Amino acid sequence: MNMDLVRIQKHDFSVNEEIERVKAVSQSIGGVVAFLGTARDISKGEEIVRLDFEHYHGMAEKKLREIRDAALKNFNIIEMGVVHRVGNVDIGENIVLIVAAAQHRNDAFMACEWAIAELKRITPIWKKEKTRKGEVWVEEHP
Amino acid sequence: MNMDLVRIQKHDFSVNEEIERVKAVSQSIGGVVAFLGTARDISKGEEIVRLDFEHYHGMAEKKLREIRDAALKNFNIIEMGVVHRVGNVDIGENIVLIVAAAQHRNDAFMACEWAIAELKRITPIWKKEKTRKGEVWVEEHP
Amino acid sequence: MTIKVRFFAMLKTKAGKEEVNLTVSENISLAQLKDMLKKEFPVLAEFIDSKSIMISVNQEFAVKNTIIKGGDEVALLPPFSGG
Amino acid sequence: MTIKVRFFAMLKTKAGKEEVNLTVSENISLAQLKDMLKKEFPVLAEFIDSKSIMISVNQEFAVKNTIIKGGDEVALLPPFSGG
Repeated sequence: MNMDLVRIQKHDFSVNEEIERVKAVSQSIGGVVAFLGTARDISKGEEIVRLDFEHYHGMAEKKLREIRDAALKNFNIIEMGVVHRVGNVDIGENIVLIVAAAQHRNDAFMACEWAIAELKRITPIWKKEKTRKGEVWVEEHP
Repeated sequence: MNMDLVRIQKHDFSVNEEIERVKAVSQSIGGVVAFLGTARDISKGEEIVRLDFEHYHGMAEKKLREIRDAALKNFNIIEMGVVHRVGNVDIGENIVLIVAAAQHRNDAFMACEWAIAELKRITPIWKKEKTRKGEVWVEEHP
Repeated sequence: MTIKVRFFAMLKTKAGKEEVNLTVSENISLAQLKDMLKKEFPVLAEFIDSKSIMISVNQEFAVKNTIIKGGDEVALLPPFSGG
Repeated sequence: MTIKVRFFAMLKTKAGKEEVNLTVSENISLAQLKDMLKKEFPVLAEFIDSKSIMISVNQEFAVKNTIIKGGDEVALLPPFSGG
């Protein structure tokens, strides 16, 4: 269950399927909040052609599982799913999905917002932007 | 477009399709937040067998369109979709979906949270809960 | 003049009907309408007096000084529970 | 003792390699490791000194007093940009 609900994968995911996977856990779920990150065409004024994500295999998966565990512990939610894509992602395509399910919607909103912020903070995943001028790792000059 | 993005209907909806409808509006969308309300098995300690939603046809649709218009005006979002089911809804099934799409995730979260609260506040839709003891309109004694 | 009055959800159950055509005097206020409805539907009187019931005129929320005209569609709206 | 050092994203580009096996003295501290890496990879020195680079030991974030042991997997992590 845990392994299914938290994944890093090259291929696209279905929002419906991910939500159904989370909803299947309990009939007491009354509110589901999903955050879907998608590939934008513009970044800092530059036109983006494609994105390419790299991750630290093993550590990144562990951090996503830790985020789910902490969310289940610290928020009044019933279940959480996290999926992140790696490799090439075209403009308009899905990048990341976080699904938080709770009895009441406020808890689901809070957990989902926290989880995406935490994912960005602690998960070793890196984005390379391909523009017409070339490729650049985001935050190349920290 | 407006008519497609805001709907009241008897049949179920697909979260994927609703998100795709919203995403189709712009390639600048980077964050999509979806709130999905689902039918819980328990309400105030009572086991629920089924829900039945009634709406004021015409006025309810108008209020949902007003919510979308106000969200587009007051939040930094690119698009919003709102779908609400009426008629019989079984436990575990979808009731309502709000999809807010923005360049940045914070705006999408804020607009989505506001829209579902506003929907509950101003939209003439009523829920009847069917329990083993009988049927009861929610908030029958205001 | 004639207006149409609609009932929804538990008010429909209480009133025992979905809608009714009422003949009322010209251009009445919301307060006058409420008094009329209470006389016409005694079973709804306590709900009409309660603050949680809203009234719409032509599918828009009515306020204290809303004037009701001939042909208007009035509706009694119990507390919403959508979402 | 020998440790494995891995590079990711732009640090991999800068270092020109994905990983390297390094022979280091027994049970070195994170600070000592950083000094070694700066000598070994001068091109990475400014990044290793910058606060935005994190170092992991066996796939967990290392802190100041983390001790590195033989066989450990160390990684240099530039700022994350997932999500």
